[in-house]
Amino acid sequence: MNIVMQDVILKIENLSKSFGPVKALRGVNFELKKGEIHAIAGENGAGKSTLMNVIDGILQPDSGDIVLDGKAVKISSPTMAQQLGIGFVHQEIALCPDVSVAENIFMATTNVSRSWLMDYKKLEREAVDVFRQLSDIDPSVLVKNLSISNQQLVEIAKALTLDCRILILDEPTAALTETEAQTLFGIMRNLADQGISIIYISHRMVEIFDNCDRVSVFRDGQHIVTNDVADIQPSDVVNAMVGRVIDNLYPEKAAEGAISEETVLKVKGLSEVTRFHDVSFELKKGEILGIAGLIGAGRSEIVKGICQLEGDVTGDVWLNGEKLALRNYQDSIAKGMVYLSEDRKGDGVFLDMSIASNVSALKVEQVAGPLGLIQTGAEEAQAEALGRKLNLKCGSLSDPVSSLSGGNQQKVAIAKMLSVNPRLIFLDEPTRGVDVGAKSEIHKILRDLANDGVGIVVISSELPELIGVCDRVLVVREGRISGQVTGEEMTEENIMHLASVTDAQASVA
Amino acid sequence: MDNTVNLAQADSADNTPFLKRLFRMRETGLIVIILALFLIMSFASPYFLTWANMRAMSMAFAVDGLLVIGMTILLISGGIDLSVGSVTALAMVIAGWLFLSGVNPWVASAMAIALCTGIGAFMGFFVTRVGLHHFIVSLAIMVIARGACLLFTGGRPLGLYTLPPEFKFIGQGTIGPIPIVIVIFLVFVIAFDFMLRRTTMFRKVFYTGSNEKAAAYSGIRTKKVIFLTTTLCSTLCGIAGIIYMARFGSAQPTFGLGLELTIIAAAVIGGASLNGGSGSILGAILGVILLSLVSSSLALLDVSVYWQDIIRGSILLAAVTIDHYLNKRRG
Amino acid sequence: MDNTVNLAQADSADNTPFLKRLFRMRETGLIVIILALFLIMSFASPYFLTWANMRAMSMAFAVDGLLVIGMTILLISGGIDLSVGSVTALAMVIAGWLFLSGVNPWVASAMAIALCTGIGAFMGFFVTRVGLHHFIVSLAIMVIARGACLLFTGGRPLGLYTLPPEFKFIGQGTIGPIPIVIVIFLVFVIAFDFMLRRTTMFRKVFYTGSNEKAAAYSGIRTKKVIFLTTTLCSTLCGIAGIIYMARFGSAQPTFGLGLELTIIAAAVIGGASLNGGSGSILGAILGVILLSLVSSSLALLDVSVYWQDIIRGSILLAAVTIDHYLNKRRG
Amino acid sequence: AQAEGIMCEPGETYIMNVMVSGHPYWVPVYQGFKQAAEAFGCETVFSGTPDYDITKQIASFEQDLVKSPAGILLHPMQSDPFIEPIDRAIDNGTEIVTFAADSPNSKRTGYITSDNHAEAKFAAEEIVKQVGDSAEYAVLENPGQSNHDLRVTALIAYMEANYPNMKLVGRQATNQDSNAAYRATASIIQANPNVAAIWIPEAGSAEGAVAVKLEAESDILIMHADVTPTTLEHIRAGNIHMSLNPNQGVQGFMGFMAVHLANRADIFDPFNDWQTSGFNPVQIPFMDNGFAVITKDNADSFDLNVYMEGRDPA
Ligand SMILES: Nc1ncnc2c1ncn2[C@@H]1O[C@H](COP(=O)(O)OP(=O)(O)OP(=O)(O)O)[C@@H](O)[C@H]1O
Ligand SMILES: Nc1ncnc2c1ncn2[C@@H]1O[C@H](COP(=O)(O)OP(=O)(O)OP(=O)(O)O)[C@@H](O)[C@H]1O
Ligand SMILES: [Mg+2]
Ligand SMILES: [Mg+2]
Repeated sequence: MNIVMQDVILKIENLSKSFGPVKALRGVNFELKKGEIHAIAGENGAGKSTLMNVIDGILQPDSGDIVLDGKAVKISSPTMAQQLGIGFVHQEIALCPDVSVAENIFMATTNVSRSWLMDYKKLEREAVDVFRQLSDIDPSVLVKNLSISNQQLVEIAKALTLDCRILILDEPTAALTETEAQTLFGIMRNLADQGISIIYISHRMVEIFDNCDRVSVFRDGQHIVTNDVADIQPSDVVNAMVGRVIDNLYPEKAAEGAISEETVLKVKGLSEVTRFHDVSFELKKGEILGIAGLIGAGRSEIVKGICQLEGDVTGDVWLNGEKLALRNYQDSIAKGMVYLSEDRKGDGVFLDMSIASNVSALKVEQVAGPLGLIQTGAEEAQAEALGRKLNLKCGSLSDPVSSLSGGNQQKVAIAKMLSVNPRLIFLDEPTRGVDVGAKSEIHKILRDLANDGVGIVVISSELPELIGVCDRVLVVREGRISGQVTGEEMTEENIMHLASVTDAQASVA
Repeated sequence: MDNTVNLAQADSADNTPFLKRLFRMRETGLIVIILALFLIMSFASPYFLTWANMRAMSMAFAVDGLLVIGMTILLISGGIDLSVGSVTALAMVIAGWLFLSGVNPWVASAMAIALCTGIGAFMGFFVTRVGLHHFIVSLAIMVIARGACLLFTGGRPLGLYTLPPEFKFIGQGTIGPIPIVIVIFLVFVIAFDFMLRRTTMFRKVFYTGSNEKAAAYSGIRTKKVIFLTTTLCSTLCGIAGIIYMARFGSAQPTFGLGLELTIIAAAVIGGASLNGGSGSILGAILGVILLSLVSSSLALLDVSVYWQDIIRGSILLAAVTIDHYLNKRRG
Repeated sequence: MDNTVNLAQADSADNTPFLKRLFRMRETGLIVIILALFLIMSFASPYFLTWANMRAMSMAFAVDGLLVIGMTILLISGGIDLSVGSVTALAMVIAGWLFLSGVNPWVASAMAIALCTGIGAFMGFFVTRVGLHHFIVSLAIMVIARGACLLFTGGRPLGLYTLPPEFKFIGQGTIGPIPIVIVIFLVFVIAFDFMLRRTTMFRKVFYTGSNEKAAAYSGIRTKKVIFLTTTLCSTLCGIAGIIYMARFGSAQPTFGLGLELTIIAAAVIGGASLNGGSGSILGAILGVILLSLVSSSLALLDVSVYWQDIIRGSILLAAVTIDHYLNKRRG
Repeated sequence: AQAEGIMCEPGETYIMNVMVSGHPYWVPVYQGFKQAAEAFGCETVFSGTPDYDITKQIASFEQDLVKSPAGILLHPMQSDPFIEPIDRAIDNGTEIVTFAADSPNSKRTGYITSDNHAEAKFAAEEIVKQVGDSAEYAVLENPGQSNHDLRVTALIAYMEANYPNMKLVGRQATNQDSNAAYRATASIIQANPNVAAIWIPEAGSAEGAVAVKLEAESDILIMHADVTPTTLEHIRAGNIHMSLNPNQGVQGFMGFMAVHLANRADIFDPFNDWQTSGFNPVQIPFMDNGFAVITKDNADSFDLNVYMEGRDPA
């Protein structure tokens, strides 16, 4: 990374921002240079997204300055930010569901367009061009019909079409698999070479160290340090973020013999009309099973199918030796089998309800006394216990979930799953947006649960996580299990090989 | 970390002083506005603060109060019901018609309430199973129920003067100085307010309305919840219809024309969201009281008919604006 | 991977045969239902397929068509307007009142339309700046505008028999055999349908309604969009009011009571979503036609009044159910 | 194809067209219309719109015309909007008679109604007779509906002109809604403890008003126009003093006669200039159908449900 650092394009001076009693940013200073890829790291709730929202004009700072090209500016709206050449990929996907992919991508362009009439053909043609670099999404499809990962890609494509000098990417790879992430990094490097400055927020150290020029660390709303990545080690960043050393990112794997012969889950010949076919596998007691695959391979569909959340599924499922005849997801929960959704905003949390009532939602009866009366005390105690376990950072337990940072919302979603003491949990992208510290806490919790005999199945797009946490990884390709890897075979190369289309390469449509 | 609460101290919310908690409540703004109107009216008219006037004013909103309970719960679950006015009328008409055909009035009333419940279930079916929107289904039912009222009465009000006194007692009697109607109203309000705040059953209504998909992913049978709230709303219409019948001693096929908008407005003023997920019985009742208070006051002050609507609309707009700002400042 | 296609074929949508595209359209279900009703009616009544009947039927929905255009656009942007009926009445009343006070009728009409535009802007202000919900703001305006109608007329219709013939021509004249009203209706429908489908300006309405936040992040001034759609809806009410005035030669303070529900229903039947983000003018107009066709047919067949509402409501429910399934199968 | 005699030809049809067609007011009117028609061997149709909607009523009227009826007895919801359709009908040879509401600027053949002024005058005199000529009184009203409006404004004007000591202390719009009437009457009674009488132009509001009277144990004198079974019972019980009910049957009967006779000008050759002027003397330009006073004593005759037993409403 021997980029010649040029002039500072954006400077944040002593910027503060509070939400009521919560001080999200406290006198932050920050510099962005022309043509650099500048990573920002920090715990959940450190204030990263808040700072970006201020830069994009979505939020107004309480005090402090934004200096662009040496001139202090007041950015009052995203419209203005756009005029100033700032592009932003949001942490939370914000797309228009009833509108086509192409229109979503070019919404900003349409907005400033001088022409009166829409030229849909042109839009779709150009959208195809944009996607040529990224992924193959049909631009005429309505966004509401896309999976969450594809929506993430659309969100990225949207920012790429902007004619901007500063591009902000707030955890863009959280829902992407390795392939798409690598494509994105290629594009980023390309843009940086053209002199565009990029702010890149991520919790994945590997990405930061492989692709960025500098890294700034935030903690508790304060800027801690900025370094060239060449000068430091990932552990230094983690240390600065968390304020302590995390020596072991992933917990110990199951010890030799800890995985018993008992099966927790057995799936045989599971099929769904269009989404997946003839899926069979087993999960042993004490084992953590991973599921890998490319975007749209059908991983989520399979586990949702197992717990009867979606789809018209045929096939047999045994839980702890008992053959299940589930009619719906309620039956599944009753049996102790729960699913953590990959789309936390869409179906994971109740944004406008309190943290405590989110955590208790899976089985409110648990916090209710006789006559089905909810005991507010018990409810808050439950949320508090789980929140502490997951290192949840919040104002008060009666605040709405919408006031939490992305990663903390994810923790609420996980707490909800844990609240019912399940016998088997399917976790779909469980650590999406979660910081390194909390992530390793979650991994530890998962291992402990597995040791206690709870079945754990993890779907993740982050291969290092799967490799680090799981004892065995199933790979799904186009709705079928294309293989599995254990022990020494668990390498990114092997998984990628099984996941990608090797034969019949051309048959995409 | 002064921007986060230490979780160990998190459940201290219950120790906050009562006044502060009151101040934080969603409903406080409305209470303030209503009290202000009360104060103004007490000065404006010497007759305002009389027992008889208070009694008459409360009688005027008591039965609508039942409807607003059902509507609020339905709104919280994410639905809406335009048929409340005509289903209430239908309850009167059917019970009255059965009574005139010789059925015991209590049995007739039970049958009418059951019919309304059935109508609610029918709407619930179309919404949850067929997948139509509440708005359009309840609009169709509004028209059909009104048609049924016409059919059963030939458009003529049914005179039910012969209803037995013990039946009329529900609508016209008093316990001590308190009219039964008000007692029924209070019982329903307190019961439903409590249940909505405290029971697991009704909590699921909030979950469903807040994010139906997330609720389904939390194992809540959201369709069942919506089915039940839709049905409950119509059942309450049935009960309200019977009380009105007992009170007026007649069944009017044209009763409650346009009532749906008043009821929805009351619930919304009281904090219910048209997008579901929030609302409270207390708030909705305050909304009904506010609307009714304004009407009663204008009548008491003998404001010209030609000005009343303008004033009424303006007060409504002013009230919701003030309430909005009061809530914003606290939020 | 069924949500991805071969990129080379991506823009092939326009090459699909016309019939197939027709079949895919959201509106096809409604067209089928309307055609079916037409067919049934042609057999049921010898008078149905006469020019006079067609003319009477189209005159019955033509002006409401303008209102439904405004409502649909407003719904798409995520709003709703309950005041359409009374604002339309107010336009008639104000224009009529000015005319009777000696103002040139064209000027009076322009002033009335400007007033309605102002009312829309006022509502838009409360929605976008104060942050109240469309529902409650427009409800208050509905009451206020109706009150203003009463105030300006003393509750009595204004006889405008003396309106100059060239003015009445807008409402009563014909071009060849075609009434001007129908011509105006067609012009508005075609213009707005085209604009809504094709112009960048109106696409922003879809974006705003579909996800206001996303639209704002893309630099769209969503508040401005909502302000404008709210205003446009009221302006169209003003125009409709003037046409009605010219057609009837009178201004009725009670005009359009309850009209809001019919108009919203028509838009929703035509595919507009109450949550914003989708809808079409063509669909909404088909919705108006369907509702009007049913009413007209029942009148033509001399169906007993006591049955009409029941049948009308049932047909409405059946139609939306059928349409829903037709769309589902295609979708 | 004009008939030879006074009797109808087979298939000769007369239509009665109204708005809010489910309203009970029309029921006895149509019975009168039908009975007259039957006497002449004519057929009748009850038509109009169930809605309070001028556009729909005009559409239904025009659809009636499509069927080329012999004549239409019309209750125009508003006067001026019907000018053009009525004139067109007359030009095409269909006789149109209006009832209970008029379209005076049209070429309609005739108009039959009850005299709201007379009702109001009667009511005013009765109130004065009961409570004296220097007392407080109140009215409920229904702005926008012309006959109800007239009943109220005429009474107030009459009082002002003839009994200056009668004081109007309450005037509230209740729009036929009994709960609104309950609220308004309660407030009026609260604010004016001495109010002695209340005049209500329709029966729906009277039901609400009488509920207040009973609850507040007030001795206010209630008088209203029209009647419902409930107000009838209250009249029997003495809670309502009396009601003035337009003679609906006569309205329908004479309404039919007016249309029918207009169709048969040639059965009568009167001593006047009709052949040169074209004005047909059998066209009756205006008729008052009168009204009935319902009191305790004659209440039994005004139970519409009893009257309708065994009769077909349509
Ligand atoms: N709208 C809001 N209302 C109240 N508090 C808020 C709001 N938005 C953010 N916060 C608080 O501000 C703090 C910073 O949040 P922010 O979203 O910037 O964190 P982040 O660094 O992006 O975290 P993550 O890695 O989880 O995305 C958090 O404590 C959060 O709870
Ligand atoms: N509701 C739906 N309608 C149509 N297709 C769907 C629907 N949900 C998912 N799909 C499609 O089914 C396929 C499998 O999706 P799934 O979400 O299971 O993939 P995945 O392996 O979990 O990948 P990712 O979540 O990363 O996209 C995808 O092509 C997806 O677009
Ligand atoms: Mg963030
Ligand atoms: Mg997935």
